[in-house]
Amino acid sequence: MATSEIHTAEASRPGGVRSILKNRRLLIGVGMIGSIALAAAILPSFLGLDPLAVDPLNRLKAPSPLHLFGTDNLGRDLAARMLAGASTSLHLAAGVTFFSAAIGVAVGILASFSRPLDHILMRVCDGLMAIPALLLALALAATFGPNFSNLLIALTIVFAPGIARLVRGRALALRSETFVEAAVAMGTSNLRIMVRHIFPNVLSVLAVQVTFIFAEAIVSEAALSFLGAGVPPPAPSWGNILYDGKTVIAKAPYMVVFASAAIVVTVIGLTLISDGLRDLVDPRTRAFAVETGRPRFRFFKRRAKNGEPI
Amino acid sequence: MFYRKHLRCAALTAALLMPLTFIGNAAAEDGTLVVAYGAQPPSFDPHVTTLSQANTIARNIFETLVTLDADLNIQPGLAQSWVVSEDGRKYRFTLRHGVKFHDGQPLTPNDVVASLQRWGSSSLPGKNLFHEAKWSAEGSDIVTLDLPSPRFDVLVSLAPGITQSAVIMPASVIAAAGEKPVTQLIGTGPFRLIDWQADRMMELERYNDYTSFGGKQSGTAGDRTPTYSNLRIEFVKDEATRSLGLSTGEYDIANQLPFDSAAELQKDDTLRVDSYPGGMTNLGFNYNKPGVFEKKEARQAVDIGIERQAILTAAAVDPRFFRLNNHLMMRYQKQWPTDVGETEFNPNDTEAAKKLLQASGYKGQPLVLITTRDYADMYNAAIVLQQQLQGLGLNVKLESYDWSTYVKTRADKNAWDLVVNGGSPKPDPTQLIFLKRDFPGVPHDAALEDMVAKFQHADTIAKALDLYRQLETWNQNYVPSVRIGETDYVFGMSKRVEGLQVQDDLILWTVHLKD
Amino acid sequence: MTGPLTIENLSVSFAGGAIEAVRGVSFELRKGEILALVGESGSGKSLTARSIIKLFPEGATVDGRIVLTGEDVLSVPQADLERLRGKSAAMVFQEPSIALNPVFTIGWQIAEGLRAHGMHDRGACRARAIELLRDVGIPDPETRVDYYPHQLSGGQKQRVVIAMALALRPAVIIADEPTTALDVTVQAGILDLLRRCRDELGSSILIITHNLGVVADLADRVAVMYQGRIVEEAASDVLFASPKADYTRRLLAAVPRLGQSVAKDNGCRERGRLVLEADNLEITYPGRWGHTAVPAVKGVSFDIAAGEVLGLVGESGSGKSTIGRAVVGLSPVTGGAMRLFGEDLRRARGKNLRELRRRTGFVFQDPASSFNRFMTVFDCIAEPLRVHRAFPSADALRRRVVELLDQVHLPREMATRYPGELSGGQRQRVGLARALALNPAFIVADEPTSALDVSIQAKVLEIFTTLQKELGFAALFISHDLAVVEEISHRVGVLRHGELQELGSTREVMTAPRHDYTRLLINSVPVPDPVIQAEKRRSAITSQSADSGLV
Amino acid sequence: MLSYTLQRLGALVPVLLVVSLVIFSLALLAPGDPARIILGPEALEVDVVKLQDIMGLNDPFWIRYLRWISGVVQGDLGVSYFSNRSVAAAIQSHFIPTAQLAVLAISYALAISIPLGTLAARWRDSFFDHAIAGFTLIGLTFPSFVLSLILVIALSVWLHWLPVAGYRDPFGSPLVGLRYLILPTLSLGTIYASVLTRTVRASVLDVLKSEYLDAARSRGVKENRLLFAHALRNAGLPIITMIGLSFASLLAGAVVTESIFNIPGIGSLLVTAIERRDYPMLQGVVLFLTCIYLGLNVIVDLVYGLIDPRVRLSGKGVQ
Repeated sequence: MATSEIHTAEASRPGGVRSILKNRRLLIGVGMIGSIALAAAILPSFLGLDPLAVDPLNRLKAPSPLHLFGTDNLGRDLAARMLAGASTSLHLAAGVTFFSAAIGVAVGILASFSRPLDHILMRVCDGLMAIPALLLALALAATFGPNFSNLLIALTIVFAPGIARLVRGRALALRSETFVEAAVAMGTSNLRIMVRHIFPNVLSVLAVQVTFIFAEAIVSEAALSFLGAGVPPPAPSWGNILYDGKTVIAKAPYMVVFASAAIVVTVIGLTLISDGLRDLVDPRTRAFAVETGRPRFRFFKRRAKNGEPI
Repeated sequence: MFYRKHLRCAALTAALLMPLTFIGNAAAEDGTLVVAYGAQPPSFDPHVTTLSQANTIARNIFETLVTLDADLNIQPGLAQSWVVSEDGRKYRFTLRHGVKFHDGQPLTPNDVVASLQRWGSSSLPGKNLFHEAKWSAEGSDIVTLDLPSPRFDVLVSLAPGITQSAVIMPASVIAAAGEKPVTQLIGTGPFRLIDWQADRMMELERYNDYTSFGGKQSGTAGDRTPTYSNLRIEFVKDEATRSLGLSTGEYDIANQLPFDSAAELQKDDTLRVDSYPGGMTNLGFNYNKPGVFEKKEARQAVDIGIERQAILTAAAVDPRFFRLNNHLMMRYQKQWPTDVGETEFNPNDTEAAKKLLQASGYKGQPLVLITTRDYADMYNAAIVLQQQLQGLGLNVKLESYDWSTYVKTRADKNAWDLVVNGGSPKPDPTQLIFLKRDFPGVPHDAALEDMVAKFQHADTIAKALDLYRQLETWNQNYVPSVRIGETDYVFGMSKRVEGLQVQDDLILWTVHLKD
Repeated sequence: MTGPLTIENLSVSFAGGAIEAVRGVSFELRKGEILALVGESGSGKSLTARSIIKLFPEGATVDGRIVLTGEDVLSVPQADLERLRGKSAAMVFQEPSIALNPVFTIGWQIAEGLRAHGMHDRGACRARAIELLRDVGIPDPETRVDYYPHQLSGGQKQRVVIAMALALRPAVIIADEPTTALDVTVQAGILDLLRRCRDELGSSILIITHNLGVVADLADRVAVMYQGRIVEEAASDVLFASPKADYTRRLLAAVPRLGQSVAKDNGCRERGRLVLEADNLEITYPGRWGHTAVPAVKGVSFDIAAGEVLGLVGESGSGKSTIGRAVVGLSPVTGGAMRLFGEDLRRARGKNLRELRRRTGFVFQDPASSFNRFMTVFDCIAEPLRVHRAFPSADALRRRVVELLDQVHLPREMATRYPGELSGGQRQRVGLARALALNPAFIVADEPTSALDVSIQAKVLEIFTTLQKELGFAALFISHDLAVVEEISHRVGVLRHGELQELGSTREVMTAPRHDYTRLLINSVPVPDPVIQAEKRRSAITSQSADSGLV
Repeated sequence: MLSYTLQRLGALVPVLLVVSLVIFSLALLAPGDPARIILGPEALEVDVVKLQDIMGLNDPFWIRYLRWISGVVQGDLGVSYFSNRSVAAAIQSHFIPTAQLAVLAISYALAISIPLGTLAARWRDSFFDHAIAGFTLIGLTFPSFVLSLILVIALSVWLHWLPVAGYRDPFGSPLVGLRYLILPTLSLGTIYASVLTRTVRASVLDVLKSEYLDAARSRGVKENRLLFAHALRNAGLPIITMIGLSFASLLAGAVVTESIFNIPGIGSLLVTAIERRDYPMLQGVVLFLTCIYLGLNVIVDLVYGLIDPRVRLSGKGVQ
């Protein structure tokens, strides 16, 4: 950046700090996910919880002061497993999201710049998307063997084509936008156009999509666990806690309840983030959202002073 | 108002659908026994597959020359009678008259010869005993067997076992299959297959031309004619669904229920829950891969260091469903003596174990314990074992695979160090899979091979028992694998089901349906 | 007698009163009268018009009284409101392509309004729809009644929208910028149609527009709105002759008037080195997937000398923008030749092309979309300098950007802002600064002022002219507005359907057009003077009524 | 329109080729093989190798691929390694339950989501809207097998209204067949209803901003008619896309649901094929599912044409 004289006020940037702070949903969502992540990072070592320590003679004990969330089918402390599972699931989801976004963006933008390349890449994407996601992940997990990084690779392969298609669509639209034409007209190189003009502008669609993928990755891992191809045990994940809880649902329903609740809360948090991001990047919704503040709670749609739906 | 119309439509549909829910559960059809099993075995050819369930389901369709009664004595089967030569090397079976296969063909000695030759060349027990045997047909109802050397357990081997029974199929079916597994299930048994929807269900019907073995029903012996007309075997992969279906009356019998649901189901007084011996749980070492377990001290350390009760609780939940057993054979196989060493061996001496481990020179090299999630009891045992071994100072990493990958990995010499093996019961100790020289990871010990070779030529039970004692002693000294215990299979049935007997698995033709 | 519509003290505000869009507006529309509500964007004129049938955007708070044929619109119940809409007052929207539902036939949409007011017989509805289409001058209405909106041209769509408004013979027709989205030649027809509505049906018309030419052509009375208030209200001839309010005076002064610009002397000046030569230029867009290729420009020849401004005029689809874009390689040259600084554009590749682009500036039509909204104004202007590594040091770069901001009369603080935070005029000045950053010898300006209000347009044009004189760059100035072109260019080319109709010095073309089409174009532009306009109309009706296709 | 359809279908060929290669390589890379599975847990390595040879599993990759693909081109998908069933026959018999379930689930989902989504859009930010948002969120996030188990325990185990699991052909005995399909329909449909409700709400909201609605309103058209006749049809494109995607994924077999309710559908066929390394079955089913997915895409495009005359009359797809 050029000089300090000119660059002083940064706050009013689109999606700048101030508008983030005004965005309640985004804040609540980030708060929810943040506290789960923080708890997962700090609590186990702080409380000395071991998610792997088995005690089969004390299996399926209901929640008690000793075991806040009870114990699982091998007598492991469920609270410890939930927290460690949070770390696994969030890591996995974050990894999947990051890599599929990175690959998707790279492929999508590249495809928008060359017709032959576009054809090849999009046929591959179509092919990968045509195979049902869960089954593709299952086949990949079976092929590469179920460990964390292979699961990461498998889910990335599942999600990246969707992002690539989305980004390509947006990038193609952007390529005919005036500001990109302006860049072309001033002799900007393709690489610079991709990096400096296209990339920042696809971020807005990407931001919303990645939160979906983050959520989807968590739920997919649970479903894969159900089919025996999730995060390989004994390392805990929310998915395999659910799987273990399924057989003992009558005897120890709390296992399923806690794990489902964790997933639901996380996904709700992510949805809030996603909605918040959408508000943040979509100028149409931004215009009024900031000034009018929070709408009051009404059963039916609020009406204008004179009874007209607004 | 358009949207009100929508709501009205939805309400109407709901109202129309409601009656569907009140029809009542008509699953319990008259004269049909509905049995829920787990996933369908990949093949029902007992000559080929080593899967026990394939064998025990198939015995509703296929029959053997001889049978075992409830006390495990040999009784006639398709062979009405037999004569053994003085030297014990020649057997002469007389086939029962009037027996017909389900396709209407009469049973001939040729069918028996074709079947038993095939069984002798492809199944494990067959190859074990009969690889040099000669089968031949004589006339219309005689089959003879020539053995190179006498054996004490020829007839037991020909009787129904838990795996790879010597079943008789039509020679034509065998010819059609070639060397591949047979896919046409045509036998002489009490039930005839009338509809088979792969991986979903088998509909069997009482075979009307069935020729009874006569005598009182006992074990797999005696009169097997079913009292009910139809048997439907449903393959229900999800174990929770199996137990839920049993409790709602969808199934009359559900086999291999989750251990955890047993207690719950028992509370329901319209149901009965029981179990039968399933298999043994061992911790196997990989002798094909150089490493710390070449040292006997390391193996002994594991043997005395682990706590078996916890492992078995993790595997089978309730003490009713598991037993400690340090012997080679299952506890219910009473013919094999248990007087060598303790049965309930479980010293759990961590200190001694650690010392032994030190003596073995173990320096914390990483070790891999492989398991599969497809067998929950093995898997749970593996998790507890991994923790316990870790506690002894062994750096063990658990790797869990799907079944296909697991068997493939197990066959790979260098991929693992430890494995939790579930061994199925065998008629004699040399057939035990964890002593089989060719099985992945099994030790190649001269003493063992000598004993096995001698066992091959044991012509009397006394000699066999003597060899068994030697084998037990060797086993407890050498610690080729760590014996942990045996677990059961749990099954449940509705009160409608009476008279169900068990031998290796449920004997479904023994059931009387009460209405 | 009171008119069909009276508005008393209307106020509309948003965000709980924080934003006051309309402040205490009162006026009356008399029977059979055409009242024009004039103002620039943001003056609240459209909101006022929409209030009449109670179409508010979300979050509006409304106060005041609107009496429409004797009923207070703001307080009647919903059912009465639905009855009033369409029957008492009907609306003609600005953009006909978005005011028509794309998935229904136009006949269905006309009939929809009839059904809403109790006409349920299908046959009768259809007959009425056909009749209405014929009335508004849609040829072959029996067939077109089953057309979907996208099958009609822009002018026809607006006629359909008017037909819908006429369906129930409303007392009041509200026309919200009815001709803004249309070409001048089409605009004239629509204005005539509106006048006929009043003359033949006796409807009162409230027309909302920013175009003073349209006002002069159509309106009996004019109300001028500024910042939510009516600043002046007068009979049309009075207002144009002697505007009272300051704002009205400024507005009238800013309007470029055809034929009144100072004549340029460059027309016969000695022409220097040629900057751009187009020789029998052809531009054809390749057809996709078996669709036939579309020729956009056919055999056009012209040239531009150093320091000269060539104006290209034409209506939408005439190919004028395509030519401009071809100069920087945004459109492909498929036939003939185009030489920029003597270099053939069909052969220019890589380094050469980059060099040509370095020496050429481009000003785009829509200032809102021609900037990357993630870049500050500083970065936007500095971008060409960075791309061509024109200034090695950050300091020199900064100084150049500041200099450019000064040249386009923008305060230096603007540098830290984002384009989205600037007004349209400011943004277009940033666009000019960006185009000038590398001191180009040639500038292509593609409709640079058509998205701007007149007063802002005047300012931007003034800056452009000044800079052009100062820096002496040659320019290709593309516009649909004859008055603007006349004001700024030395020479003018008239394009129609991709062909160059006429090329000559501005004075020649504007005062003595040789070509019929040029004459039609010049005649169609409504002059912001009611007297001249009335005169023009009289002569036009007598000479052209037969072939105008309106009746 | 016809040439457009043919064009679209022609473009599918390379996609199918990609899929066939991907899935074939995946199948072959996966450790384990059918011979081991057939022989069971206690098989010896010698027997495994023998059976592998007999089954032709030790041939090189390209030979096997060419052998398979040439069969496919001739319309022969091969025979399962585990039963004598031809792959085509297996697909046919397993596809019927899946298709029935898919149709029921999507109908149920549509019956719920269209009115709810539209009304939520209309009463934006009201309590009703928030309640719908909450419902859809739970539907989206709740792991499907948890929902299924809850339904089973509530409706079957406690209330004894419906059978726990299983499948009976509804064409054989409609009432019994439908009874078996109700629970899976409810648990699947609820999840898809959540997705669809959100889509309907979002796209209707988008359309509600359109000027032509104001234009129709200005002609005195009633609000409900605006909502359900004008807005819904214009909101159709994204909704149809989502319905197409949902239906495609339903037809691909809801693996988890099929497994819990023991429905012999295409999903369980495929999972079993993966578990057993039944290559001909696996490849055949994936190829079939790919065709279904791509076919549905084409159908969705054609439906666009029915809804939107711009697509129909210009013969171009809407991106």
